[in-house]
Amino acid sequence: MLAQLLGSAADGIVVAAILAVAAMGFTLQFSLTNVLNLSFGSVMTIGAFTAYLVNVAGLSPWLGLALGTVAGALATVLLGRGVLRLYARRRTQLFEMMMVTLGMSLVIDYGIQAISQNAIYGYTVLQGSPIRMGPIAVTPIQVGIIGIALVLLVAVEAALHLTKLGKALRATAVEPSLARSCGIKTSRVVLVTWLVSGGLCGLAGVVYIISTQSVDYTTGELFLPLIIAAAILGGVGSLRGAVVASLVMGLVTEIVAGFGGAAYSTVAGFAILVVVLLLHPGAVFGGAEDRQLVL
Amino acid sequence: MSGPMALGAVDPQVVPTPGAPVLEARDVAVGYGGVRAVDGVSLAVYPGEVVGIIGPNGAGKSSFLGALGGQVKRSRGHILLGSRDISQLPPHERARLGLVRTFQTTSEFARMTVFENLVTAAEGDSGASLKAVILHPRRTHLREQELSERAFGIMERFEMTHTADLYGRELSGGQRRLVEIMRCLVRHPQVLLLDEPMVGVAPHLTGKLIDDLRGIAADGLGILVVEHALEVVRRLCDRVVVMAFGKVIAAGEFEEVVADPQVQAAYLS
Amino acid sequence: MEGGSDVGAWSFYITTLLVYFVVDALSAFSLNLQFGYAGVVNFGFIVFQAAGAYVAAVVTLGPSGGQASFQQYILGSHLPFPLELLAATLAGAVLSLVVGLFALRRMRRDYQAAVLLIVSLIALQVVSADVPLFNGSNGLTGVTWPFGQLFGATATGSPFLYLGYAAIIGLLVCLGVIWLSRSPWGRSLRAMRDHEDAASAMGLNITSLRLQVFVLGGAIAGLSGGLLVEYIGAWSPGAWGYAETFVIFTAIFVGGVGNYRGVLVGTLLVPIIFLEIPRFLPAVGYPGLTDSLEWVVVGLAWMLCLLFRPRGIIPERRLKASLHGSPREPAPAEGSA
Amino acid sequence: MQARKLMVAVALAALSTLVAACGSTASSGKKGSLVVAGVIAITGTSSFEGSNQSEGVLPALYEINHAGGVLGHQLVYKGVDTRGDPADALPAVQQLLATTSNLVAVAGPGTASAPTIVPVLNSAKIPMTAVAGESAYDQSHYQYFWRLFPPDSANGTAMALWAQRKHYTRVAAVFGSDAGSQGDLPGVLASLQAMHIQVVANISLTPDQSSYQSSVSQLIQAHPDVIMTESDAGTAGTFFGELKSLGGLVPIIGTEATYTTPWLTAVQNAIGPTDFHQYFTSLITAPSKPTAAVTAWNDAVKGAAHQLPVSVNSAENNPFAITYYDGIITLALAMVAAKSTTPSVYNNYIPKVADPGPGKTVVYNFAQGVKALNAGKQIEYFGATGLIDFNKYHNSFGNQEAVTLSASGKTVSLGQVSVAAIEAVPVKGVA
Repeated sequence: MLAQLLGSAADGIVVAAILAVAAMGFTLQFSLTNVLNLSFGSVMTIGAFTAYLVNVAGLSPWLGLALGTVAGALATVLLGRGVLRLYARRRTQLFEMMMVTLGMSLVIDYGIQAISQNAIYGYTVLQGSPIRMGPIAVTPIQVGIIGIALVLLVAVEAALHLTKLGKALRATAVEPSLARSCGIKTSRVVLVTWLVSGGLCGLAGVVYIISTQSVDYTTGELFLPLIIAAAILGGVGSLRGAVVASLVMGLVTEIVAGFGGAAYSTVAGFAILVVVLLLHPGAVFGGAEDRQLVL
Repeated sequence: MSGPMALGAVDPQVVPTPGAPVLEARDVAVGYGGVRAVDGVSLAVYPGEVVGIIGPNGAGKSSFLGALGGQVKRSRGHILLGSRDISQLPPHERARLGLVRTFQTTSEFARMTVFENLVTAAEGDSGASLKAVILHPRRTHLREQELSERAFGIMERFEMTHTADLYGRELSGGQRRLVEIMRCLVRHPQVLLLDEPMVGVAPHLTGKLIDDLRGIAADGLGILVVEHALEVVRRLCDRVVVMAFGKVIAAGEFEEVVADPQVQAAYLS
Repeated sequence: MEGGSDVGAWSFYITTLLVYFVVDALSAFSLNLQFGYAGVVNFGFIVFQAAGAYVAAVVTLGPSGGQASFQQYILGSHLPFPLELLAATLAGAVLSLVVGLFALRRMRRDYQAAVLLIVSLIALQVVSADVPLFNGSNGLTGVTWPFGQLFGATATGSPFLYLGYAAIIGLLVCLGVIWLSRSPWGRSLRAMRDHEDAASAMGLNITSLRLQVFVLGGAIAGLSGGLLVEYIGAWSPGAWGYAETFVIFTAIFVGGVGNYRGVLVGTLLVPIIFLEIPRFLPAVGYPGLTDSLEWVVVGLAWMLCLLFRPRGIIPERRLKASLHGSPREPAPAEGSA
Repeated sequence: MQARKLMVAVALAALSTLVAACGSTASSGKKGSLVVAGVIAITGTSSFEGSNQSEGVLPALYEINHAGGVLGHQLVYKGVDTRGDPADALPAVQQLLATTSNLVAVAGPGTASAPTIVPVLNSAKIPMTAVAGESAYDQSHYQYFWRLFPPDSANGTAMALWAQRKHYTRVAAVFGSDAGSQGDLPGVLASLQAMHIQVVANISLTPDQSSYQSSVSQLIQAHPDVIMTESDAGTAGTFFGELKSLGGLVPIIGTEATYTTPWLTAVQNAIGPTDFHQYFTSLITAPSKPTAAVTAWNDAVKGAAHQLPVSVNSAENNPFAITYYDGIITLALAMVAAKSTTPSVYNNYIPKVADPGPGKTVVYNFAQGVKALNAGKQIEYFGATGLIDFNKYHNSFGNQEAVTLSASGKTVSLGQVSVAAIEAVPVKGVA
């Protein structure tokens, strides 16, 4: 019983690490732009397929990790600058913006489906033999993933609080018009946010398929609800919140799965969000309607 | 409020006793996560009276108005409409009892015509009820006609009849303010809370709006108005309350209040 | 089961599309009431249709044979017409009440949409995984039309009759929705959609209104599910993926948000004509390429609509004051007391 | 008013598109060619069904057309996508029936859409060779329904018999929670129960999870000595990969559905070819021995290679493909025997060209069959899947064979489970 619990908890931390990378990216761009970006999962898929192609080309999987990150960043900038701005110019409202991102995700996902011939591709790189500690067994790459998540958290937090750009970003997220009048170039801040969050998103895609060992056009789309749930749960805009929420979600899903309810594991993760909503609507309530679009 | 047009029963407790205030705030406080936006404000508004709230930015005026209307959660104090304590009631119930308000940013229903804006407000207990609409179509129809007449009556009074079929979003800023005020009047309010009603109103129309509001008050309403333009406040209000840092720092007639050195200090800081 | 369908293949096909049109129109009307009028973004819409379909199926399939039989389910019984449709309607309503009580709490609209989308995913996973509930991912089969015995055929065995039956129910409900939308209640919904705070400051009970429209829409969704399942005879998680909700949303966007005529046009264009045309196109590339591209086009259409015609082909109609039978002659100016 | 005009215009435009489109479809294809439609999930979560089908039907059509076609007509394949959902399948099939006057046979429908589609095709009098394992069709009364495919329970019983032969006593059932996989689970469980073999773990895998580590550790702690399994390829890859990396690999017996390229590739990639060869067995419908029919099948696959979605090798070893192939060859021979391509006429000849009987000439491919029929003989088509013998419910299923994949990707036979042995197991609970 305890062994099972410990084993599941270890798995949960691994899942949490993947979730955390994605949730950090999501919350970063969401807190700044206020667009609930439903194409985030599709960009994850782009990152994942990039890593897969690198692998097929026979290059180092670490290069795949790097190029997946770059692909995610570029795709996000392209979508943010190329597409979303078009709508922003036509004064599309926040909510309609979310609808636009949904349309984008349909186009990207099914575009990838068309190109990938709707097939599932195996991605079995970087697997190693497990390290055992009693009931806990983790592979080196899983330890690596946890490490990557922690390093990213520290790095992004530090950048937000220590660099000038990071401070500008936080200021813009809180009060865009005020930031603008203080001489902050919001457009540059937004660009950087697209780059960083897109990079995190692409990286999350690669890390995700390293763990699942396969990639297809639904890869990101299936993971997205968990990301959104973690971001909302963590209190939008807070990186640490996103990480803690990811940890909670990861532990709960894996422990539920470990105790026989594999089918209910994701449901349990969402159930947490629902409970939080019921008990503490304030957690997701902040700012209500008067947020503005920043692009 | 027992005219032929009155819709819905008025709570007898809400009808003010002669000489008593129609709206009273006792020690109302509002806190946002540690910050006290409103810190123990008490005031009273009497029927037929226009009370102005002035004060520098961030004084807590809008938060106070929100607490009165129920949009903002109050952390302390009581709010009385007539002799009834409405502190615990949600906004729509306060409105049904006769406390209505406008908002700092105009809040017209943008994709509804001016006429619809007006009649919607008056619904309260009839149109908002699915049951009444389904089970009593005849009664609903008659009520609709009453409302329609009433809405046109009010539009006449404000010379807005020509805009009846325009969408809220098609109006000018000043017209939007008027729609908000007209919409409030359709409800037969006891108290009208106005949050910066002159913003966006063309200068040559402010005079007329002031006269209109004074006329409304003369009908027996209490009006509480938050306003920045001191000239407007001077012409519109019977009494003025000055707020700064969430507290009332002065109250009285306009001229004596603006002369108060404490008030001048607050404005200058 | 053997229905001797004598109707020509073409009319059979068109009839099926028309039955689907009725079901889609019901869905679109219900969603338009929620979204176009009340501003509630129900991204979990398809769940309520599914609930109706499942309930209509199990209350007509008879008691379940349990684990030993090839399908197992709860609530098995033999309800006669029209109780099975009522049960479906009720199922949609009750489920939306339960979901509405937490999902409709006051929050940002995009959060709300996300939460409802998540509800949709949860429901799909629970039903797929929990076999004793509605036979898991295999779904239920063998559902018949209540008048099947009477006409000696299944719904697909006498498609014209079924179309007539569905069309009458659909027409009545759609007219009802239109009537409600134009009533003072519908006006209150629009006020809530346009400015929630102002609507409540004018005395509208937002919480209650939102729940009302959610439950009413859920009931109609349940009914549409019941009508659909009695026609196709089977229902499984494959039929109610969350993407189905977006097809209906696209129909509303394309046709015209808040305008029922537009919604009808959209329903004809998107889920019917647009999704059927690819069947007539010669196959290109590998099998399935056309299908992928079809969804790419749905996405593009969705985005282009939002860019160029955010209010749809036929935008919401302006309700002139004269429509309310109001007096245009100057009425005596009336004070506030 | 404008709205109404617009609506009319839209409706007219739509109608004209429809008419134009169906006009073009009707005239497509060569003159005199006949259509064999594949009613199957081509997209969606069950899209592998579509691949399985075209891998079998296309070689069959290649063989038939190269032997001169059916009574001078060439056969063409037309895929009809059901998306694995009855609601999508219904209009798709009706559109097919409405626009395809030269439709002679249907391959399919698959499991998910069969309950809705079988009655429709039956009313339209189109013979179908269904690959739907549902036990509901074990006693089918549909006149145009033909199944050369074992019911799900038969495959499960064969797996249990194989486990018994290998002296496995502790079985772990690991099945995906998707429709296809769950369909096969009851047959496996009921057969194990009937043979008193202990099930130490029954694990359900929800497809597309990021990790199955918890399920893996659950499995390892149950200490099974064999795993019986079916799931989609991606899920299996993840699961068995994690099982191996946590050191829990034990022998695996897969259902027939696991013996398809995507699944085999995914799991082989995940655990490596050596381990795969050592641990994996699948029970598939199989010929009793390599026959001329198998040679014909292999030739047909090679001939149709450029049209196939997968490599020749994986198509050759795909049991579903072989089943489809046999079904189409049988139907085509029935047309020749009936001297008619009219579905309602040749339907009655289907058992006549397949079932064994005294004095019948055994044929192993289409050309042989045509030759024998033209010579006035009665024939028995012995298929690539072995003996075809339809019972009164239009069901035919043969022996099951235990196979594995060699490291070089060739099918290696490990032994046989006979129909007689399968039928001797008193499986209860699966109707």
